[in-house]
Amino acid sequence: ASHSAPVTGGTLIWGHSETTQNLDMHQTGTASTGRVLQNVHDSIVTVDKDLKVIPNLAESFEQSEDGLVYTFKLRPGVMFHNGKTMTSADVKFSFDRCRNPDTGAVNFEVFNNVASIETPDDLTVIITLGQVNAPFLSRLAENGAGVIMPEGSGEVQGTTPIGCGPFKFVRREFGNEVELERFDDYWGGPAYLDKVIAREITEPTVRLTGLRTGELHMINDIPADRIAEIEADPNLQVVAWFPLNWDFVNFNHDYEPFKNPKVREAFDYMIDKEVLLEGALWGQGKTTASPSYPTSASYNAALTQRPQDIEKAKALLSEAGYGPGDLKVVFKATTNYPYHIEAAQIMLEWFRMAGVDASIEQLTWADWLSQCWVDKDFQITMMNFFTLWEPDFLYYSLWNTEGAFNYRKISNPMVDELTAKARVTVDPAERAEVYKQVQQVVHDETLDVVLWFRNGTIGAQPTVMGLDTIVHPNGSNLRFHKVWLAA
Amino acid sequence: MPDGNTPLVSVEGLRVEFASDGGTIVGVENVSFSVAPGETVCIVGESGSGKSVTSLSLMRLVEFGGGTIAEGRLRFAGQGGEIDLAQADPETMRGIRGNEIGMIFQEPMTSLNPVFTIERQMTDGLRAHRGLSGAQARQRALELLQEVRIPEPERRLKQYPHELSGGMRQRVVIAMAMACRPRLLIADEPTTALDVTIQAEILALIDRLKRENGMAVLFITHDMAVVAQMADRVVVMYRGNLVEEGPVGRIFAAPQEEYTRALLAAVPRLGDMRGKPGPEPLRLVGADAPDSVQAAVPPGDPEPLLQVLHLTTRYPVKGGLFRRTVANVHAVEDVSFDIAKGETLALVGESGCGKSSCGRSILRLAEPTSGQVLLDRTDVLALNERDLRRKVWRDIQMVFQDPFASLNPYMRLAAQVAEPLSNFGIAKGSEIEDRIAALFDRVELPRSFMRRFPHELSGGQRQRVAIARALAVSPKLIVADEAVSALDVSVQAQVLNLMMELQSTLGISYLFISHDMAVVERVSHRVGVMYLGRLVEIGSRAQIFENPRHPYTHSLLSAVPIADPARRTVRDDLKFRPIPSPVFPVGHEPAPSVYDEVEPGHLVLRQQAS
Amino acid sequence: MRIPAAFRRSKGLIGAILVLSVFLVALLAPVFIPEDWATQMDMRARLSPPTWAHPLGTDQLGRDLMYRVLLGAQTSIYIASAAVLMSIVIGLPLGLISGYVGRTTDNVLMRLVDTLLSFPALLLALTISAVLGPNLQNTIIAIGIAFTPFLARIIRGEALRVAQMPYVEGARTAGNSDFRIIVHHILPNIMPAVIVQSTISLAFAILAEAGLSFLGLGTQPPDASWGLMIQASRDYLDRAPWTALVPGVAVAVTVLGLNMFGDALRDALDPRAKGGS
Amino acid sequence: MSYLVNRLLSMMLTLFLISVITFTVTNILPGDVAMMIMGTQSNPEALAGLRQSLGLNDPLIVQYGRWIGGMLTGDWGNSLVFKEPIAPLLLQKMKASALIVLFSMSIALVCAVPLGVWAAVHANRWQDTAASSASLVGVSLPDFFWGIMLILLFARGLGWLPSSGFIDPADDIWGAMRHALLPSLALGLGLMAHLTRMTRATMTGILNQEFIRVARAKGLDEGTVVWRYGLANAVGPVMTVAGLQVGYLFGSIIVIESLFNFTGMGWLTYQALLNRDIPLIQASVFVIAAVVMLANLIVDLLYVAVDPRIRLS
Ligand SMILES: Nc1ncnc2c1ncn2[C@@H]1O[C@H](COP(=O)(O)OP(=O)(O)OP(=O)(O)O)[C@@H](O)[C@H]1O
Ligand SMILES: Nc1ncnc2c1ncn2[C@@H]1O[C@H](COP(=O)(O)OP(=O)(O)OP(=O)(O)O)[C@@H](O)[C@H]1O
Ligand SMILES: [Mg+2]
Ligand SMILES: [Mg+2]
Repeated sequence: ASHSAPVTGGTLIWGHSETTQNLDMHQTGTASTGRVLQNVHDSIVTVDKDLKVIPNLAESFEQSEDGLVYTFKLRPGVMFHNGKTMTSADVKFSFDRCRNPDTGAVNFEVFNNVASIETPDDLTVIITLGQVNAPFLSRLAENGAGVIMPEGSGEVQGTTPIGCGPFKFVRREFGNEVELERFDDYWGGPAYLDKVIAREITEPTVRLTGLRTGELHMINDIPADRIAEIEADPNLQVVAWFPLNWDFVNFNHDYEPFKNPKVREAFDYMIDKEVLLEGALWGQGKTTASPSYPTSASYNAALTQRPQDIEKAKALLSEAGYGPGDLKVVFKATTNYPYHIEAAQIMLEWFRMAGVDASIEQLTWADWLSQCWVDKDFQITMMNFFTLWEPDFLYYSLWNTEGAFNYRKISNPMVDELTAKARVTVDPAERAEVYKQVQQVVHDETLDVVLWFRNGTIGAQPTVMGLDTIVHPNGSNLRFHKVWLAA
Repeated sequence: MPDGNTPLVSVEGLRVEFASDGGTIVGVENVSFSVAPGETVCIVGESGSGKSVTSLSLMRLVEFGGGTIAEGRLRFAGQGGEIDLAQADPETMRGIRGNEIGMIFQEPMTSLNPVFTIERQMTDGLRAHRGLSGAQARQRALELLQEVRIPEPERRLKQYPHELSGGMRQRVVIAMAMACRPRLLIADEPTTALDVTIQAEILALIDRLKRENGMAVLFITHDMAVVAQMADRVVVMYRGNLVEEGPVGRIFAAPQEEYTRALLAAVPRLGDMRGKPGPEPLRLVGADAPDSVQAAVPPGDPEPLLQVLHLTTRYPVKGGLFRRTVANVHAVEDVSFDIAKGETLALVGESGCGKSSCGRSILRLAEPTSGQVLLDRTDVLALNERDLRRKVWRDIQMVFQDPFASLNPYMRLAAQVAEPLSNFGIAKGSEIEDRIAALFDRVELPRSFMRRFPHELSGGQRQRVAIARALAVSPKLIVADEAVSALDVSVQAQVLNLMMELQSTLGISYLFISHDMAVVERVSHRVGVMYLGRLVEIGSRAQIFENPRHPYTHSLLSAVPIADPARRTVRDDLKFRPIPSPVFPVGHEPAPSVYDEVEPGHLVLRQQAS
Repeated sequence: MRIPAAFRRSKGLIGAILVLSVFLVALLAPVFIPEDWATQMDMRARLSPPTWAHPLGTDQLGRDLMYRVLLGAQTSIYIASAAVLMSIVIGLPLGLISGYVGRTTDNVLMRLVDTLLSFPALLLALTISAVLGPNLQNTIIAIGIAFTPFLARIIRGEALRVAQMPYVEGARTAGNSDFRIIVHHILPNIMPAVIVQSTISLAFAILAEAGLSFLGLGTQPPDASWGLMIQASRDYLDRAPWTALVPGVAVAVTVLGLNMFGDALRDALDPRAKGGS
Repeated sequence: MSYLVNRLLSMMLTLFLISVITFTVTNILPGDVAMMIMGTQSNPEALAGLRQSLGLNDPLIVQYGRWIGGMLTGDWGNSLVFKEPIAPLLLQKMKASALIVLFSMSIALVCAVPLGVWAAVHANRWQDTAASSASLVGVSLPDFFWGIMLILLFARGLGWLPSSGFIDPADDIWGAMRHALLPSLALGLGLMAHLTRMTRATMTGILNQEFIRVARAKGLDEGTVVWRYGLANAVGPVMTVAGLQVGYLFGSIIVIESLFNFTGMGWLTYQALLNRDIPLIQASVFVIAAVVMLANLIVDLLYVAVDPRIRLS
């Protein structure tokens, strides 16, 4: 029935897989919160299917030759939920808010190089950088930094967010549900749904039961082992996309055995990536040696993963001076991602086959963050990252010695040099080449073992229409603007 | 109405069985007797002889305890003609229970439902059987309470059981049983748990009600003295069987059966010791030569073994958040006495008067508040824990009332008797074994018992072990706190004889604590009477029993039932007199005890003005 | 040796047999079954229903549930026993001293115990487990500490009761030191209560371990423990109910056995029950 | 009256101890609140600044003083992760939990007491064995197991009841009941099993007492004897056990609420623990302990009301 004309009205009940946290889009870092709030907010720019930065709240934008000055022409007549019309003052307010360390904005460093923000008229914003920062514009298309809030609304954003998105925030019952209501004055035309209620149901079985019993119109994140079953169910529809996120296995480069590249390589040889994907995610994904967004220019398609070869792994280990049973490692995996636990268990078997005495420690998300991320106290772990489709964000933060996400204590001079170089390389094609080289180094030195891209899934009642528009090109956000319910 | 000659109830060939894991247990077997209208029949016998089972069978209440009436007929001449209670259906039985047959039980403390008011408990039977309205039932309940002479009956109706004393509760229970004017009243040990004075009141009450209402009474007891006071006819039971039946006069004067004779012989009778110089063992049927046991050496040593001077013991009553003392129980108040070597001093008095506290204070198991205890001139109260153990507990030992609780159930008997031997360094190694064997011989227990655990012994045997343990340290004084109260009369007699024999051979002194005047008369040289923590009178046995001076001693003695049907003392309407509370506020200092010496060695507390 | 009457009755007997067999399995399974049989995976036979190859079926990673449940017995029983043992080791002296010494010591200790009792046991275990980190040893400590106040309370009550028995006074006058009295006279007499309470605690500890595992704080995978198996099964319950039923039945059988055994033990150890009915 | 005052005073003391224990334990929890707030996308300077502003660098005793002072003056602070004032948050969640706690307790009492009495009346016969066995099976499986089974049966299989979520009774009482029923049943099953056993044990003891025999000897019918005379005495002990179970319940709701996405105290506490939301952990653990204690106080007071023996002493 997807060819019939959209109908206005109805309340869509969405079984959301995670709990929303701080509702201030500048402050919150979690993809789960963004997934809901991106319906309330809009960014100054966004990306299209090919991850090209395109206009959004800014009708157009320009970049000076030297890459230091950015000029945004704002879309006229954009209304905020509080009834005010968006002007350049709101944009300046939003950007200044992010820049201010007191705000605690997660994308604070996007504005590191910003020297000034000027508003010559109501619809023009000029940002001048102190030094070249090639990824600046695309970073504004990220979930947090580019969000424009009405001037002076900083105080209330955490509890009652106000934006200019297609839906107004009505209320949140903490941990239970978030209610959104159509904003009739949306600049892109009003949405179809009267309301969206996001019920936060973290237990997969319960979420699925809710969908089956009709309590929920749709759910995101169908348990991987059920996708085939739901797809076969004529009473339900499935939307799957690729990728939702990517996963990799991490070594602590400060842990004596892992200082030796041979040992890291040996561990890579122990892992059969295909079997692991099948085992942990029931095949819902695709193995990859490169973490770059698969459709992006910087994706290094020439890289191939090492095949499983236990004998070779043993040989490498003994070359490094570790006979069978000599090496003892603890694998810290977080229960926040149950499939990490499954993956760890499978890998553990292979590690043991290769003569490594391995064990698992399950950590809650908080513990994982504090032990692995902050204290860097681990030997092996595993993590996934969501929408790091912007290569600077991805490679500099993760693999540069100074990178904000370098929790593995990696310090590779080649990577450092390449990632620094990419920042000041303005030509996109040239930049992409540099990042491909970074991937090569990461692979050759086995700095980490990149595993796969994981699929995103939505399951829905047949009455939910317009699902082809629901997934944002960034792979993480869900947009309800064009979604409607058949009577 | 049946005439006087047809029995009201006749039990014919009753046999009751209990199903258990180990097979069928026979509660009673082949029991036959009858009760005529207006007659009191006493069933007497030792513990476990089947008295309760017989009475419960008549009410068909054995079934609720897992028993079944296997054989026999229970013919009851009810209002609707004669029926066999053994065959009656539950509906009929419900109509008879509480209506035509009333029943009183042993424990006044647990016979009443603690969470219901007296009124509710008294009226529900009336409403069930007589269909009375609430107000009518209440009126009747009030009459009944007046009939059993409870003071302030209106107030009682509103009260809860725990607000009444034991005696009052038992009166309520009787009033309840009498509610529908039953033709048969079954009383199963109605006074066993009560003090003698209260017992006398209750017995008098039952007797009066019986006479006034022309009711038949089936009275169950193990106390021969009570039987002598109450019975028209007596049924003697032994191990589930009926041994003998007959009019009370004949049973006491000329018992036919060996068992009845033994039972009677074992019962100390108040007044038997009149004119005798010292304690004398009981003559047990079958036991040889009781006379060979010499009467104990009369006290001759001028220096007393134990001197107690102005002993006062108070227990704090704690309350409040910080558990401060809010009041004191004056358990022992300015008590002085002494005990000579080889002498038995008995302490008598009613429950709660401070007998045990006195005994325990002497051993410092309870810490005295003030006073002096001199043991061979050593000041016991000044000793520290170590010396206490070395000096006092070597010389004074204690034997407790409850034979089930006075031995550690998880320790072999030999080990328990051995403890003092090794602790006090009296014997070592193999010597201990020999000493224990000798002690077991001494208390006439087979040596094979040494390896046993307490639960494998009977109550009397356990008490012997407790005595053996006390004897192990060769003490000079044994404090026997109700040491024989829990035992059956025949066993009691054996243990008493043993104690007296040990005294005569070893020269041990006893502080003999008891509430049983007949036993006290039998065993003691001197007697102290306690009331409300004070010693109200002390003197030689003859002085106290033959010439009591204190009013309390008088009433105590007159309340004691005498095991002689020829001397019935049950009197109508004894005065109800509750014992005042020994709890006083902090800081209350009672006046010191002042005594008048009415004859040499006979001291009587001077009555205080209040 | 005579079998106490309580165990001749069917319930006690069944309980004893159940408990015995579970402990035997816990003890012997690791001897006869290689440990890695419980972690061996078969990606082609995931969530397989019972078959000849896997008599009790497999879990989501194709591991044989029979081996997992048999080898898991060891972990579950070990955690539960060690935790209960720990609570006894702490709670027993605490309760004994509190009950026997009384006065201020008692007051202070019991206030503390009362306070600990106000925290729901699972919450306490959860918090402790979160503080110490999730591993076998810490799980034991967490459950052990959570159970201690209960035990201390019960032991204190018993000690208080026993300390007032005449035989304890008899033991004092027989010249025993306080220590000897506690060890030889009070302890044996409160042991029945302790043992009975322990069997019940054991049952609760098994359930507590399952509860902690449910929240990711108990046993660590890939080790098998019943609680962990139940927790792992929660996502597959509707399509593969055997993944929950197998460990569920194991827990139920054990807890059932322990409870029945405990009841029978109570009867068997009660001195009053000796002899008569 | 002074009894009540005493109980309240000693409750204050215990509450103080609880606060100290809660505070100490939560402060040795590993994990960094600031880290939790910022998530993965954080930088060290911002973290340090946040720590400073949260007062996490002050000495413990100062932090405790600040905390307890705030608790006493009604300022319970803000949840670090949820960015909401704690007091209203807790109040709201406590209401949700109260619903299932009361509901499950009622279900348990209504089923367990008659069953237990019935078993006691038929002690050692098949009825007793049946009731005891059934209740044993109830306690033999963890409550989340029952929870999942109930979801599968009533939500998935029969479709009678919703599988998850919480609805405020103030908004929709019928919906609230429907949503609370399954979690309450899951909680109630374990409780029920326990209460049945307790009731049976207490009643067996009572039915063997003399006053029961006296009641029978009065000719009262068996129903009155058991259900009036007997049960009136069992009310106190059974209530005490039910009171103690409130503590147990507040442990269980952590698991059950998480399972049913029933967002009450248990769920909140678990979230707080997972997220190292220290102020929230402190407040919720403290509140739970206080509620458990209060529940027991109420039970004690009710006991006083039903048992005249205590009423007057
Ligand atoms: N419910 C029961 N189950 C099994 N055996 C019982 C039961 N009640 C009584 N008996 C047995 O029946 C016998 C007679 O008991 P009964 O209670 O009649 O004795 P009694 O003469 O009243 O003793 P006491 O003076 O101690 O009250 C005893 O051997 C006892 O063990
Ligand atoms: N440990 C104690 N704490 C507080 N009060 C006590 C204690 N022991 C006894 N009492 C009280 O002291 C008083 C005297 O008690 P005691 O046991 O000495 O009396 P008794 O004459 O031995 O009575 P019975 O014949 O009942 O054994 C009673 O009122 C009793 O309640
Ligand atoms: Mg009897
Ligand atoms: Mg006494």
